[in-house]
Formats: sequence, C-alpha cells, structure tokens
Amino acid sequence: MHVTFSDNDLAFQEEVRAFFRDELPDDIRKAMDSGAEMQPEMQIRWQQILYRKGWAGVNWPIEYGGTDWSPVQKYIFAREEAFANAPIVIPFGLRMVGPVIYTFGSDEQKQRFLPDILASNVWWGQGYSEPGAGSDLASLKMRADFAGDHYVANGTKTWTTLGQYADWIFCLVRTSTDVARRQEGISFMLIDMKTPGITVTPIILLDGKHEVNEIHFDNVEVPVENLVGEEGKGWTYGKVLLQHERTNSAHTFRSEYALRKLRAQAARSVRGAPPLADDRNFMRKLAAVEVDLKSLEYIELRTLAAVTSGRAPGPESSFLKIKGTEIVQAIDELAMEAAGYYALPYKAEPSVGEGAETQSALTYFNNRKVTIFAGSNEIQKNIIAKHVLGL
Amino acid sequence: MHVTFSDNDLAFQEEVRAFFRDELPDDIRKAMDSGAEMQPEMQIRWQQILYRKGWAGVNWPIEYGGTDWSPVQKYIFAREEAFANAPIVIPFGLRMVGPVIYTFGSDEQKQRFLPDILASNVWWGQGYSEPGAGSDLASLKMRADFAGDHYVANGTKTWTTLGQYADWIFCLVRTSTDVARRQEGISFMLIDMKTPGITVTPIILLDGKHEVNEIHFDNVEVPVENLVGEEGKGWTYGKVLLQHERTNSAHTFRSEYALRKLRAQAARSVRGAPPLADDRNFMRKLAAVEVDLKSLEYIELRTLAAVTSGRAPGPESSFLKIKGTEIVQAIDELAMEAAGYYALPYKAEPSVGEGAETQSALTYFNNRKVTIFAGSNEIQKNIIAKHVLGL
Amino acid sequence: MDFTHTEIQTMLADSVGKFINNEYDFDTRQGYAGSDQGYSEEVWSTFAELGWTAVPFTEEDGGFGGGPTDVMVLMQSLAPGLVVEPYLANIILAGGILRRAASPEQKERWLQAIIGGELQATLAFNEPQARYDLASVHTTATPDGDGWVLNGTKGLVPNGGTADLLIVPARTSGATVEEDGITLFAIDANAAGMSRNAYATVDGLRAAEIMLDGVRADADAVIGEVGKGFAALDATIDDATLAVCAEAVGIMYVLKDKTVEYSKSRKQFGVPIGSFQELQHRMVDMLMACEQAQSLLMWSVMKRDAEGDDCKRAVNSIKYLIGTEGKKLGEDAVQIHGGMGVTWDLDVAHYFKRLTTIGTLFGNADWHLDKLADTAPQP
Amino acid sequence: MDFTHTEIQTMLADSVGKFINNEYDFDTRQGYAGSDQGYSEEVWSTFAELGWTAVPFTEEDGGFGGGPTDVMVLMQSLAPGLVVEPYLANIILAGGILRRAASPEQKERWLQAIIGGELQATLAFNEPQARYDLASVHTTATPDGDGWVLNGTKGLVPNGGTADLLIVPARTSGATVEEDGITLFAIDANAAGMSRNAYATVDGLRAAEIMLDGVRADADAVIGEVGKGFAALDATIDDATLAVCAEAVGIMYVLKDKTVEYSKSRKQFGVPIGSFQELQHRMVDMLMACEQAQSLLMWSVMKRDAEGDDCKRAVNSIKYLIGTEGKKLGEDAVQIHGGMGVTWDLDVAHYFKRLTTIGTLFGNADWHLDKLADTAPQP
Repeated sequence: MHVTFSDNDLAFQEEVRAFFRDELPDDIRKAMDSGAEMQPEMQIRWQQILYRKGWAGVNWPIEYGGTDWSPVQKYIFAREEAFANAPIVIPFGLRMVGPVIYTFGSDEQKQRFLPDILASNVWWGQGYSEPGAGSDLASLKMRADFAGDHYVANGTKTWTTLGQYADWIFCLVRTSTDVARRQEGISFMLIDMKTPGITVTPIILLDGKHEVNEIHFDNVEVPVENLVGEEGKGWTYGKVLLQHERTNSAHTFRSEYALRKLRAQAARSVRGAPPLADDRNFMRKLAAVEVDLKSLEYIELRTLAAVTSGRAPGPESSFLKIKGTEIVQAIDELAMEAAGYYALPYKAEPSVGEGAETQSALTYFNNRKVTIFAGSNEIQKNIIAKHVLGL
Repeated sequence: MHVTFSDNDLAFQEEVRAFFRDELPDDIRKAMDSGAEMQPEMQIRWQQILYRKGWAGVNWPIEYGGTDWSPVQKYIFAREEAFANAPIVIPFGLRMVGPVIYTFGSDEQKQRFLPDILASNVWWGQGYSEPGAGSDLASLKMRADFAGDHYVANGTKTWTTLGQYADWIFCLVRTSTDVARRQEGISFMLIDMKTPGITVTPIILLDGKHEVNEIHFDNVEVPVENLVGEEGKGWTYGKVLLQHERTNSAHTFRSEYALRKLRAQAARSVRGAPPLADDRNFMRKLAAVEVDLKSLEYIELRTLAAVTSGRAPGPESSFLKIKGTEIVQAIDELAMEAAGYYALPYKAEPSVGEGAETQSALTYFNNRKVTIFAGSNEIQKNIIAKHVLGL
Repeated sequence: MDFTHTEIQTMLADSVGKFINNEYDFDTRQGYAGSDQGYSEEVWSTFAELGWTAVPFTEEDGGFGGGPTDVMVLMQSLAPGLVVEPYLANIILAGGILRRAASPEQKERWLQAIIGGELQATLAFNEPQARYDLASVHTTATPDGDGWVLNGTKGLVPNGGTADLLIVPARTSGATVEEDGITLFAIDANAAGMSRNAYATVDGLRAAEIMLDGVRADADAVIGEVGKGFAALDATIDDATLAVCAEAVGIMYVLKDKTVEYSKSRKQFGVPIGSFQELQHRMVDMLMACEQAQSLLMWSVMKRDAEGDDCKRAVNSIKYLIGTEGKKLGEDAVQIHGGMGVTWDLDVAHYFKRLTTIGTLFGNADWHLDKLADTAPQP
Repeated sequence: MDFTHTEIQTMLADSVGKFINNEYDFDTRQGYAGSDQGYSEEVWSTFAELGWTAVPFTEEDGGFGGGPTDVMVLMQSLAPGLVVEPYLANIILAGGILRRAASPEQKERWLQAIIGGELQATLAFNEPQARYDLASVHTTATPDGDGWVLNGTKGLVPNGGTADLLIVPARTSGATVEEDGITLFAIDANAAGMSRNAYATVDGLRAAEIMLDGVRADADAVIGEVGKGFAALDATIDDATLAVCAEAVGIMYVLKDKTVEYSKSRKQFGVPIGSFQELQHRMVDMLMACEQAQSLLMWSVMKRDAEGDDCKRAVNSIKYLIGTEGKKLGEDAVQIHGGMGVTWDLDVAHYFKRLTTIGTLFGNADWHLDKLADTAPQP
C-alpha cells in the first residue's frame, strides 16, 4: 500500500508544473484569481493552448488525438491544473460529446466532429434536462420524429450551461413512445444551433448571472446522419456521460486549492487587526473541511486504482458527486464567513474590500446549484441505496 | 407579551422551593446526585411524601384529590422539582392510568383505583408495546376474548418500564378483529399482576441495567369490570396518554438542571489542571445547547399558554418530544465529553473519578432509548408531516 | 404569562400586512430595489404617514412610545415584503442613537425630521478592520478650534449612499479597540472631505464605503458626551440585532410555507415531491426551526424589554439561532425547490439571500456563540 | 500508487478472519469479557502461536518486521470479534515503548516474553488530571541510592489489573506539563507500595487506577534515557491511536452491514423499514462514512509509515473522523435498530459501545481537531 510516484511520473509532474507556470497567460490568471466569471474568449484561448500542447484530450485514446496518459498521469495533471488555478475546461465538448462520438459514433461522425472538439473550434452545449423534469431525467418530452432523411425535433431543453455560446448541442430526444420502459425510445442527437427553429432564452441565476439557458426547438430539422449510434439507445450513452460528470464533480484539487487560499487569507491582518487565523473556531472548521477533503481525495484515488485494474466506474460516481459538492459548499461558506461584511457587496467596485472576498457570498449563492444540478444529491442517495445497498 | 409572575405565584414559588429544600430526604437527594438508579423503596417513599403534602395529583381535578393548580403553578412546581433534583415521579399511575380512569372509568373503578394510585400504594406498569411492533402501535396482537363475566387475555407486552415492580398493569388489548381499521377493536384493560398466567422476563439494556421487561399473558382471566370505558375505544384513550407522555418528554427543567451541573463541573479544576471551562470550544457547545433549550422552554410555555386558553395539546406534543429528547442526548454527550477518560469505568468503585461523572457514558448509552421509545422520533416527524404540514 | 399581542400591536401587524399584500408584491419590490435610489421615496412617505417611522420613539420625542415588542411585530410583519426602504438604517440605527444620546436641540433638528419622513440618516457602525467589533474604531476626530476634524474609513454603511445625515463614531482618545474614547458625530453627507462609494448588497439593499478626509465637524455635531459614545452605539446595535432577527423569523415562516406548498404541487417520478419521506422530515425540521426561532425571539425581546439579567445573552442567543437554524432552513428551502430555487425570477432565492445577509449583519453565529461561551446564564 | 494488500497482509487478514468466525463468536466473547480475568489466556496463547503478537516488532527483536500497515490489517480484522484480549495494552502500548526505547537486555528480558505470550505488560499513560495530555505527569520519581522512588496516581490503565509489568512515566524533573523531564520506568505489578483498583470499562474491557506509594525502582528499571521518555511515549500513543482507529473502521463496516441487513428483514406498517427513504439516506450516509474512514485510514497509515510531513496531522485527522463520523454512524445504527438496538443481548449495542470508547481513547474528536487547527497541512 503506497502512493509514491515513479521517476517518470515525477519528471512528468515537473513538465506539467512548468507548463502551467509558463503558458497560462497573465490576463487569464488574473481573471481566475479575482473570482469573477471567465470570459468566453479567454476560455477558448486557454483550451487552444492546451490543444496545441497536445493536452486537450486528457481522456481520449491516442488515435483520436488523446494523451494516452496513465491514470497516475491524469491524476498529476488534474492536480497541477487545479493548483495553478487554470480555467476549468468546459466539459461538454472534450469530456462529454467527444467520448460519446469516438465510442458510439460512425466513422463519418468521428472525422467530422472530433477534430473541432479537440481544437475547441466548436462550442458544445448539453441538452439533457427539460422544464419540470428536474432530476427525473427519463421523463423527457422533447421528441424527434423520423421524416425520411431527417428528424423533426420539437421540445425544450433547460439549465443549458453557457448555451448562449453554443455552436452545436447534443440532445437526448424521444424517437419512439411505443416502449415498455420510459428509458427506451430515447436517442442521442447532435444539433447545429444555427438550424432554423431554435431559440435561446436566458435563465438568470440567483446571483444575477447569465450562466444557464432554456433552449426551444420548434420543428427543427436534424439530418439522420446526426443520430449517434442506434435509435433508442440514447439513454445508455447518456448514462455513461452522467457517471463521468459525477465522477468529475468531486473537484478535490480545486477544493484543496480553495482551502489553501483561505488559509493564506486567514493569516493576513487587515489594517493591523488580529488575523482571522487567531480565531481558533474558524481554524477548527477549516481543519475539519481539510479532513473531509483528504478522505474524499483518497476515495477518489481508490476508485481510480480500481478503474485502472479494469473496473468501470459505477455507483461510486454518485458518492463522489455527493461528497465533492458538499465540500465545495462548505468551503464557500467558510470563505463567506472569512470575508465578514465584505462578503455582502454585489458587483463591488475594486475599492471595496480586498478583492476576491467580495465575490464570496455570490459564489456561495451560485454554488447552491451544485447539490441540485447533474442529478440532485437526494437522487444520488436514492441510487446508492438501490444499487449499492440493495434497498 | 410578558412572563412575569403574580404575587400569589411568587408566594407559591417560595412555598414549593421550601418544600423541596426541607422535605426531600437526604439519602434520596444523595442517591439522585450520584446519578445512580433510584431504588424502588426511595421512589415510593418520596411519592408518598408528595401525597401527604397533597401534591401527588398535579394534573388531577380537585374532586379526585388533585391540586387544582393553574398552568403557571404547574410550571412553577415542575421547575422547582427539577432544580431540586427530586426523583422523577413514576408516570404510569399518577400521570397515565389515573387520568384515564377519572376521565373514562366507571364510578366503581374510580373508587377502587384512584385512592391507591394517588397514595402510591400500588405500582402500575404500562402495557402498550408488543414484540416486533415497535413504533407501529396499532399492529398490536395481544387479545382478550370475552367469556361471560371475564375476558381471557393472551399475548405479550414488551419494553415495560420497571414492570418487575408492578402490582397492576394497564394494557391495550384486541377485543375484536372484525373491524375496518386496525385502530378499532382495541380496548383498555386493567390487569392485576398477581393473576395466574402472567410471567415477567427481564430485558437488560445496553448499559447492563434491568429497567424494562417483557410480560407474557397466558390465558389470564380479567374480570369484565376491569375494562375501562367502552370496548373498542381503547385506541382513543391510549392516544390521549401518548400525547401526554410526549408533552412530558420535553424535560426542559431537568435538562436545565443538568446543564447547570455541567457548568459547575466545568469550572472545577482537577488536581491543579486548568478547568474545562478554559476550553472555549466546550463552552461554545454548552452555550449552543443552552440556546436550544431556552427556545424549547418557550415553545413549551407558548403551548401551555395556548392550552390554558382552551386548546387541547395536539401534534405539537410530537414536537416537544423530538426536540426535548434531542437535547437530553446532547447534554449526555457533553457530560460524557466533560468526564474524559472517567466516563469509561463501568459500575465504578467510589474511588474512581469524581463520582457522578463515571456514570456519564452509561447515561449516554441508556438515553439512546429516548429517541426510540414512546414512538420513535422518526414516527413523530411522520405525524407532524401529515397532521401539521398536510403532506 | 401572556404571549398575545396588545390591541395596538395587532393593529400594527394588520396594517403592515395589508400594505405588503396590496402594495408591495415581489415585482414591485424588485422594481424599487433596481431603481437608482434603491428604494421608493413614495413608500417611505407612506411609512411616515402610517406612523411606522414613529414606533420606537417616546411620546415626548414625538413618537409612538413603542418598545422592543412593537418593533418586533413591525419588523416581522414587514419581512414577507423583503422591504428595501431604509427602516433599519434610518429608524433603528440613526434613530436609536439620537433617541438615546442626542440633546433636545439635536432631537428637534434631526429626530423630528426622521419621524416625519423628511430626513434619511444612517449609522456608520463598521470599519474595514473591525469585523463585528463595535469598539474597533480607527477613524479619528482631533480637536480643531471649537470643532473637530475627522479622518478615516467606514465600511458597509447601510444606505450610506443615499442618506443625508451620517452618524459617525470616531476615536477621540484611547487605543483602537477600547470602548472608552469613542465619540459620536452627526455629519452632513455632503460635507467637504467626505467621499462615498455606494453599491448594492447581495440582498438587493444598498450600502456604501465612506472615506472621511479632513472632514470638519462643529462642536454641536457631537451626540452625547465626548469619549462616551460606546454605550449608545452598543445598545443601538443590540436593538438593531433584535430587529433583523424579527425580520429573519418572518422570512423563515415565508420560506417554510412556500417550500411546503411547492412540494405539494411539484411532481417528480409521477408523485408530488412532498410525498418523499426524506423531504418531509426536512420540512418538519423547517417548521421546528420556525417555532424555535419565534419562541426564542419572544424570550429575547421580553428580556431586552425588562433590561435585566441575561439581557445581552438574549440578543446573542437569538442571533446565534438565526445564524444557524435560519441558514439551514434557507438552504433547505432552496434545495427542495430544486433548479427553480436558484433562479433570480423566483422570490425564494431573494428571501434566502436576505436571510443570509442577516446572518452576517451585526455578527455572525460564531461571533455571538463566542459571547455566550464567555458568560453564564442567570438562574 | 497501490492500495492492495501484500500477500503476507492478505494471509494475516484471512487467518484473523477465520479465527474470529470459527472461534470467537459473540457469546464466546461475552463469556471471556465476563470472566474474572476479563479475557481468555488460552486465546492469548493462540495469538502468540499464530505469530500475531510478533507483528509490530523487528526481526532483530524476534518479531515479524511489520509496519503500521500490517498493524492496521490486523486490528481491522480483529474488530468484528470485539476482541477483549489485551493486544492494545500489551503489544501496541507496552511493546511500543520497549521496542523503541529499551536496551538489548531489557528487550531480552521483557519483549521476548511479550512476543512469546508469557508476559502481560501495559503502559500507564494517563493521570486523573491529564485529560488527553501525555505530558501532564504529576507522578514523581526521586533518586534513592542507585535507584528511584515513585509516588503518584495513574488513571485508566488498560488491563492494569491483570498486567504483570507496568511501564510508568514519572517526572524526574521539570514542571507538570513539560515534555522534558519524563522518565519511563518498568515496574513489577506486585512491587511493594503499588495498589491497583481494577474495574471493567463500559465496552467490556478492563482498566485500573494505580496508586504508587513509595514504590522502589532499580536503576535498570529505567527504559531509555532519564528525562527523555516523552518521545517514545508520544510515538507509541500515535501508533496506538492508529491501531484503535483501524479497529473502529472495522466496527463501522460491521455496524453498517448489520443495519442494512436488519432494515431489510424488519417490518413495520407492513413493509421492511429499509424501504423508508429517510432511513435509506441515513444508511447511505453510513456507507459513505465507512468509505471515508477507510480511505483516510489508509492515507494516515501511509503517512505514518513514511514518517514525513503531515505525519502527526495524519493521526489527528483519522482520530477526528472516527470521533465524529464514527460516533454518528454508531448512533444511527442503534436508532435504526430501534428497541433491539438498546438491548444487551444484541451485539449491535456492544459494537456501539466499543466505538464510543475508542472515540474517547487517546483524545476525543475535539482534542484532535484542536491539534489540526494549530498546524497547517504540507503542500
């Protein structure tokens, strides 16, 4: 039992660390440190830097331009990426639709879509949730009726993160209602956002930001060649994605970075007053979250080790999602407490407070979503109760 | 809005306080302070002192020998009783079967049973729960078949607190199975424990103490005149008792007394070491429970004020039970923490630790039952969800 | 023992309730909150006309003669409206200082105008380094002729951008965190040397950073005794703490009711989500938190009213409970509302944000629990 | 990166598991626990025969050459048996001091006998005033000829009533809570001046209060250097902390499994209680607590093994997690078992009591969280 790195791994770690140190542009680094939203231009610029380095397709097989890294290398990369506070790669293209296409798509689809996804030339959106469906994903109503060489899609997708920038969207749609289980009759489709009949309506979140959208499809024609895999198998493909999404939602290294920042902040004295680090109770709470996070990190490592030895990630992805999001919220809460009154200004001028701390209440508000989105934590517990405990 | 006492109330408070100061025997006081079990002889001796003072039937109407106190007087009495750390009156006779008899019983039953209950001449047990039934009280199986001038009772009651001392027991029994709802066909019966066919089997609780029992009834003949009220109405009578039991289970003043003792203990230095009161975190936890308790005390007072103005206690009794028992457990936990290693000795010699603190883990273990017995707290929440929130 | 309202309190609650129901719905509120001013001057005039601005002031001072209980009733009744008008800043904070410490002339000049609805005042009780310590005052006032010159920075002054008059605690002697040596000054918001950086806060209300750079104050700008301003400041903040706690309890009941209603109508997997036991139990916890908070609020207000033992602990206790149970309730309300709970368009998020803000105002739960840990309850 | 067991660890786990399954069922355990001795000497001989008593000692010392990971595997495997034999007192505590600080002669005399199963020793690491502070040593040792005289009281000495040899930290210089000036003495349990008040503890194990009244110790009773005993004491208690944490994790899994099983078979209102969503979610929390504890235990043991940065924090972290999550899991296991959960006859209550006891041993959750609050994690 050990977690030591080989010499090769250590060399790789050096390379990755140097890359983030040297290649992350200053303006992007500054924007990240401020705690503000990432601008789309910066986001794309950064993803294309990764692409040029050959590090965009972290999980992709080498034949499609992936890195072919070992699990330990992926672990090292994710850690350095988080500790460098680099922008979080938008997952919809590189982490979601890409893997679905190279796993289930036709050769033609692979040639047509994968290069642009890898190079971040195309911005993808995710069309899963529907209004009123919430965590009951299988209740989806958007339909795509077969009409010779194309489907006609009608319906509404919602909570589409950054959908206002999307060039393309992948959707779960109902292609048949004549099925025994609701999960059947669902297909996985790629839709060009420029197709006539698509309207994007912003949804403003409680922090006042435009981050998610409702997308309406009104007789939208989707060529048959945009169907991925088999008709009616969409649920299966989609579930693979969801488990992946949940596994990623552990956010351990990002959380570790946030805790470090918080420790540094607590050590600073404001205008001669005793630093927050003198408040034993605050430091106890911080330490408690650190313990929680360390245990999560090792759960993740154990899962990783198991996956390396051949198992597919199963219901433990629900586990990582629950605990990971709880920790994110616990850290947000501590950050808000640390800021005191300076958590309260909204869209503060630079002159108020010390900077990023004035974003802390907004971050706390915004991140209430993490226990709701991607299948609420209550649903995840239902999944574990059923599939792991057999209840 | 105010909670001030009238001059009469203040005079009453003085009288009550003096009574507990002067009349509580030293040996009983000492036994209570040690945190050990109360011996039956002491228990009865104390209840008979209360009886001779005319203060046994706190809730009883004056015609049956009750005190006829106002709600404020009852409040004052309960407070002084707790702060004097007097033994808790065994509720089965004075608080439970007594009120059922004077409310629903025949004149003959009143004459026969009430005087001995009031004078604590007869020890009563409670026959509600049955093996396997748990909080699903209405599933009871013990039956009493009508046979002319008597019933023949068969079945088992369990969790009968201090049933090993009981002279009589009141039972909910099934007198008819030909009913629409399980709650119907249940009757309320008084059974002499000396009747042939009754066997008492001890149940040892996790702290090693013999506090509850299983009682088996094997063709036990119960004279028809021991049926209280109407056949088939037992559920209604029993429910009144249960709500009463839950309301009493708030234990606010006992908890307040325990917190005071804990504060005093925390202030003491052991062999020159810094007292626990120097541990800010412990004192914070203590203060947090004090806040919780104060809020419960005022919920209770508001309920009391509402009852005074004519309302019957309803589902809020569930509320008092939940919160009151949670606080009892929180205090036990703090007491165990305060004792440190000296919580661990089992049936300690006097020479170990400082005394009552060596009972603290045992008390903590024993009181795990309070959130389970008298209708588990989960069941209480179900009741509130249904009857208060309409869910 | 009496937990009922007086006739006058009942009337007050009714009239506020009617006003919120009829004239202050959520969209109206959002309109006021989003306006330049951040609140409606017209609404404020209505407050004055209806006598609400007079509630905490003695009849001698031209007020209504109300006590903590009346303020509690008023604040709790205003809560469902998420009212953005500066009742806290103007009436409770500035008014609280003036009624306690001002001279008859000062009251005549400022308090009358506040009660009449003509003057907006506020209290700059906070500084950037202070966290929640009222005695942490870096701002200095140095004698200058027969007046004073003030220098320093005040943080998060409620309605500091729109107030006409600012009450500014400044240090005239003593070390930074000493209670002694703090003097209260009434300063015209447009005085030379004063600059204000006003902003919205996350709950939709307004605040400002205020920089004082050689601001001159005349001798008659001093409220109360020189160097002895802390007592009035401290008592006023205690009042304000109880006031926002009353508002918080009002919000808690609203969130509880809205969540229960939503859970009955919202269906998932073919059934109302209110039928899921885990959510039911969480909503029972919400109900219990409401009842606990309401009961403890009553105790706290009565203790404060009596000004006797445990008077400080009463304030600490209710603020601690709001900061813990209130926070949990708000988070659960949002969680049970699911995606809808995190959208700007639904009022639930805004109740949650106000509750969160109150959690920080005048000291968060940890701050108040620390105070409780330092003292013992009176028997 | 490797989380698997070595072949030897797998064999160790298997052999312990088989022993518990075949020879140490709950009734047998209760029999041993209730005997005069409080454990079975026969079982102890089996431990020695199977080599388990040799695990943490170097091959040079006649041991198995095991490290923290091997001890973890052993302790976790023993956990389902609620084993009452004094592995902690004898092997981990007394053995831990001897292997670290004893001279070759002392090892020859005592350690060999311990490994061989012939000697029962223990460590009197606690005093009545100390709470969890190892450096709080009132017991004194004063020079007397070429030996020493010891006076003082030791509290809650594990298996202190049945041990033949006691290792007693005593102060030879310095103030009461100084780490410097503590000397370790090996004292015969039957030495003149020694009196022992032995008792059962709430988990069914045994301990004793030990009074030393002018107990004489020869010069060769000193283990290690005079005045420098704290390091070995501290390191040994760290080992012991990890050992009981491993046991606790084993117990947590047992309680989780038993609770889930019970919830499937136990019916109320006509359905298994495991179908109630609120209980389901609580059992999911139990599962998550197990996985968290297991994972953190592995991290802690690896850190301790590497003896590098965060080595102390690792011990504090896992003990804190056991003291919080373990406690909650135990309470939930009892609560979900309902009335059955609080009866003596069901093993669940006894797992719960052992878990609670471990929560206190070597510092409760608060104690360890305080240590964590005082230090920062290494990057």
